[in-house]
Amino acid sequence: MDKVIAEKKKITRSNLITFAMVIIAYVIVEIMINTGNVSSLFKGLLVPLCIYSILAVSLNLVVGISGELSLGHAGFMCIGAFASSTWSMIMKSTSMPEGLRFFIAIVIGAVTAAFFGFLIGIPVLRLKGDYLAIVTLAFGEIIKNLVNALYFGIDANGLHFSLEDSMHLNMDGGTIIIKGAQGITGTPKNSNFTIGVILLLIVLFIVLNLINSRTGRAVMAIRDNRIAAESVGLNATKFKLLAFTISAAIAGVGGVLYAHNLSSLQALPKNFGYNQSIMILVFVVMGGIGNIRGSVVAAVVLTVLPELLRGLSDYRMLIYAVVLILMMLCTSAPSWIQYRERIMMSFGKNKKVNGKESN
Amino acid sequence: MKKILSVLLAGTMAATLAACGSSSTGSTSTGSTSAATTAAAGETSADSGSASSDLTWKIGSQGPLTGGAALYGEAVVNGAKVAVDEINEAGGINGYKIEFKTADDEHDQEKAVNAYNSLKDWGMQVLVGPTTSSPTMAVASEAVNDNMFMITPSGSAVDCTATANAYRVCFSDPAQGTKSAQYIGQHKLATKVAVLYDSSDVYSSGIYEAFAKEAANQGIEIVDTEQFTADSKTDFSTQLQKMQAAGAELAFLPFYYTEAALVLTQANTMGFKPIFFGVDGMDGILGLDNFDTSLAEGLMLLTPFAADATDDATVNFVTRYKDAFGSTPIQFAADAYDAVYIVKKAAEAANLTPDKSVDEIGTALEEQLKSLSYDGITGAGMTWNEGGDVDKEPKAVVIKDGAYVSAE
Amino acid sequence: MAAMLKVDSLGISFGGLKAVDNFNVEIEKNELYGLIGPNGAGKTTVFNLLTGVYQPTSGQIVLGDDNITGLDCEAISKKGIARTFQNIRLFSQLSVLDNVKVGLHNRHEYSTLDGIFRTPKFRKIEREMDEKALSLLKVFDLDGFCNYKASNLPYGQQRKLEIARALATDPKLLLLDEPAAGMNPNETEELMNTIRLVRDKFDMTILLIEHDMKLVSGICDRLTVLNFGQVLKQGQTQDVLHDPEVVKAYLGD
Amino acid sequence: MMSFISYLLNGLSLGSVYAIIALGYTMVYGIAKMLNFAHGDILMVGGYAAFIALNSLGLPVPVAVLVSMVVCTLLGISIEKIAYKPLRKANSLSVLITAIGVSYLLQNLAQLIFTANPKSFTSFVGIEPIKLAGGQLTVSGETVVTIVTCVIIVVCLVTFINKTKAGQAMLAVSEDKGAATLMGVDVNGTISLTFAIGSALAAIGGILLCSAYPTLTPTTGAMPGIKAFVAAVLGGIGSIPGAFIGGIILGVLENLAKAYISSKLSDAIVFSVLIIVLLVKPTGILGKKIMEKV
Repeated sequence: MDKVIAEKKKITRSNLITFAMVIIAYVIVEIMINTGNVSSLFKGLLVPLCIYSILAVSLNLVVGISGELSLGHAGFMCIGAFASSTWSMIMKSTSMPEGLRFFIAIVIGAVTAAFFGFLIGIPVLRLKGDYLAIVTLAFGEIIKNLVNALYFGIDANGLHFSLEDSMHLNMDGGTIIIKGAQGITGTPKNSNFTIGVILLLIVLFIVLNLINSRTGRAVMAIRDNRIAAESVGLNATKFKLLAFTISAAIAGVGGVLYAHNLSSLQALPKNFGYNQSIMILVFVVMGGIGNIRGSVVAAVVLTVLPELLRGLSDYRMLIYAVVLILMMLCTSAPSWIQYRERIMMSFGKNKKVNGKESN
Repeated sequence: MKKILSVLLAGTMAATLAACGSSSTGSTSTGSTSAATTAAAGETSADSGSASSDLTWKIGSQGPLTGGAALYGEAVVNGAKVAVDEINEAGGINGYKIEFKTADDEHDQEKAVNAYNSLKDWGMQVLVGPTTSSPTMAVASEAVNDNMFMITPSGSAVDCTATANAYRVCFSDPAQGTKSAQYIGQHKLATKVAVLYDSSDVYSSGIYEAFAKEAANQGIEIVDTEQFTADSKTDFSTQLQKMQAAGAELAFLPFYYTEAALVLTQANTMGFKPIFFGVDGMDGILGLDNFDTSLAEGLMLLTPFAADATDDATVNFVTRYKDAFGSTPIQFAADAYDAVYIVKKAAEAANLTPDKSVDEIGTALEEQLKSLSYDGITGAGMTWNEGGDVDKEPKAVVIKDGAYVSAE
Repeated sequence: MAAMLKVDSLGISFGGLKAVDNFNVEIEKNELYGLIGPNGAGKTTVFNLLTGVYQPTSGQIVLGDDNITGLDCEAISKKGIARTFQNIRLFSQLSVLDNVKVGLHNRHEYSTLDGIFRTPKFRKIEREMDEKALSLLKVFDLDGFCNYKASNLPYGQQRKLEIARALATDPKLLLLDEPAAGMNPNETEELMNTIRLVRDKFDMTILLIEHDMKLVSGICDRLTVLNFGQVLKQGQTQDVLHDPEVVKAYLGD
Repeated sequence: MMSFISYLLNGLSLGSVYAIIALGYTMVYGIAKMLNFAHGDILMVGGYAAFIALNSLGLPVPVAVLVSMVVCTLLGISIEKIAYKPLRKANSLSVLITAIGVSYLLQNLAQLIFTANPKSFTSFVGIEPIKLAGGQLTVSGETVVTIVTCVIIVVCLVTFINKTKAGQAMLAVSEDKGAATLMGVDVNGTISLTFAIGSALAAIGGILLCSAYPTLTPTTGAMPGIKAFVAAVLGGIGSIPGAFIGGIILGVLENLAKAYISSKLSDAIVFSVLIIVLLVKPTGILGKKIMEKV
């Protein structure tokens, strides 16, 4: 029992380090802001850093914990963004307090994304490996395509939808909220760094506790060996679906932050297309699959990196691509790892060489 | 393995944080942020005065410089560069030279705000940009907090100029759509019109909507409406066939010339030969590297700019642009060129100097724009209304023998 | 004594091929029953039918008083059949302790929300699970390895862990698929003792597939021999093993 | 009816371009078990190489095709050697991310070298459009050449794999690398060969794509690359006839969706069909069903 308790303490400590890392980073940044030591660029990056950290944690729940490759996570972000933004636009003119309105927006974003995650998960999770990946990619693209075609307005007669154009809404005055490709403009700017960090902490709390609970164990057991998991009475579909839905909800929250950070919201290939999904996957892989803290760190580093490279102007994205490849080789290629270890050894820093290190 | 990686990443993060911190201390030269503006302004002028003896204007420009839309961003920053160099050669604005810096926004709202902030950190006083509509909207709502004067060469969506600090050189999308419908109606070009537009693009769908609304008033019957999206813009044959089958006498193509080149090629192959009618995004099609201009024969477009116009201003601009960048400027570049000159004219009218704060410059330029009239290469007698929209007349041109000819 | 498991004319065919046909068996409570036969005789298929991995095309399975024919894996596990696998299937990335705790999943419940919010219920039940899992591991001398990653255990101990995990589901009937595969004689000897211990300590009914005749003759009360998907012989261990037909099936013509 | 046939022909033309690109995808996947996301960008490089060879250097068409193929082959082999080979034993996601890095690299390199300004590609096909049914139907030369080339390539590839020693080695490597090594197959050489063939196909795909849809930019390969990937999965990834069928179906579907349902929602429709197909046949149309043995 002592060993078990010791192990539990180790996990708790590791989790606390993750929380502490976020909180300390927050405090340092706040101090820097208050002493006027922060560039506008960095200040502008703070909310996106929270958004991408949240998304990376969300995707890691699917890729690392549940063991499925999803390439459509930006789709859930898109749903969360548009659902919450629509709500905020409708309520903007009412007397509802801003805080409450944003709180409900977050809930709406999470619930809508979770609903779609659930709906999509039912068929998708029957597939395996790369086939599952391509189907999630397809769903992400479908969502983007539909959102780009969606017109939505509200007037005295109620709600109007159309997939054609704004003329087909047959509006009687009122306001058009979603204008197809032109999206939503004028979303209130409710996101800020503090809210972002709080949401990130909540997400970390939920995900880390989930992993270290009965449900999380079941999800990981199914990841490791589905047949054995079923033989001890676990419903594989149920737990995969659960993890997928929670992950979608979290991605939706990221979308809410995104929508309320910029005043205008359009579903472009860059922000809600498969490119974005892949970018989030890069965070997850770079941070270590299944390593939640790593996801946060990688999301921060890889979001800041291209901004730091701005000085290189034309060569910026080129260097970024090279760095990406080198980082991947450095951390994953067996020959590179060996080479690295040999260098470390020659510096006498590596005390013991683990012959069989498992990833 | 994980440990090493996390240490590595954490180290990089610490380094990036440090770098951000240090870069900030070096670059908060002009008009930091909101806070106490007057105090800050006083401080800044003293600060920059001591730092560099020769005071300069700091003008920034941004647009997608990488990725699929890089073409437009490059045109804008290049066009602006030509104007800046020209002005500097001639002695600058009110005797002060211009420093010019560009930033990549990847045609993404969030990156656009980052790009704007990085320019602000550099000390930007006026923004000539962004290039595309979605980033412009995102940046405008940030920039209004600083009262940074911004004039977008080509951000054409209505809401691009929704804030008080934002102006534009190009037409707004609805204005183009409406004017196109009016032109077709008044000149009785056709009664049966088919439209093809990019339904995933703000610019294209914005023009289409206005066009469709106005078409009814002009007695134009829209016989077919076809769309394409950013994800499938290589093959237009099916859409073109449907337009042909619907008996369209005129095909309205409110999108950019990159796709239009494909549309014209495919229409030619299948023998669909209506009047093709484009908007300002069509400009550039003749300059397309290796393009068979005979395909564009008879193409009409409403554009404020024609690269082969023979007036001195245009010839001068086009020559300089070609010398510097080796290609024919498109309308985006011309808009950006004009934008810089508009800033110059307004700043001269207000007798501004670069030691003023961003906020002061913003207020002064906004005041000037209300009454300013400017003759540029993208229109004569440009004036601006309260909403920041430009009032200028588009010229209808038709392509004959590989060159623009006035359609009047 | 009432039969713990009663299988009646069970059969399955894959695309016309009858993998198992007219399989009958009755296993008494607390019995150690062996299922033997040459390779490809359909032994593992019988296990897969009993645990719901495959649905039988004919026949019925009764466990205690429950007819469990046609139920899926999850339901059958809840009814009380647990198994191990021929090729070890552990949750390789989880710790040894967690492997057993996954086995306890359906016997010790709290909701996902309890888990996320770390409610008193969560703490209480997690503690119970830890204690239960440790006591199970102790039976197999694995408690010292509780924090090891399952995939880092030596082979023999992985086999034991699989049995411990199966027992964690609190089954009425335990199916062991070639538990001694890949073991040396000493390890097999040790395993025999463990299996006997499991039967006695947990009052367990056990059905096992095995090729190692020493193990079979050493611990099985009764045997069924399967050949080409059909029952060749059934009866007391020693009788069956000396049956000429069985010998012939094993040695070939 | 005429219009239907004509939509179908449009689909076939687009579909066979997808198919050629998908062939490269599927071969590399079959042997290296990796999704080579940079495949679309190799195609773009092939397009530029052909463009320069034909327009700047003034080489004749067959030579230009050859130049483009050689450039792509060398590029494909070097990418494999530098970026993918060290990761062969690593997690499959690591290779995926590296491939994405390579894709960014190629796009940005191309932009630096050729600028973002599009190039209008001169068609490599000198055949005039064919008029059928009294001029009611027009079939472009590019369509004919693309479809014919595609069929020839599929036949050649299938023959190559089934009849030659190198082809058999490929099959062996795709089944089991370890066993293949033991049987004396040069695994590294076989994988390089696969990349070489895949990249050469990408060059042909690039030339045909740009001939039929003549605009060339640094991002030209990105979207067709993704579509071809979808086609390869639809047909059953790893299967050569599957890639062909998948490509054709995708192209036809896209055009019929545009014609009869909505040109705006054609992407959504195509992707929905993909999902439905995969739900019915979880490993694609011609994919092998993999049953896990319990």
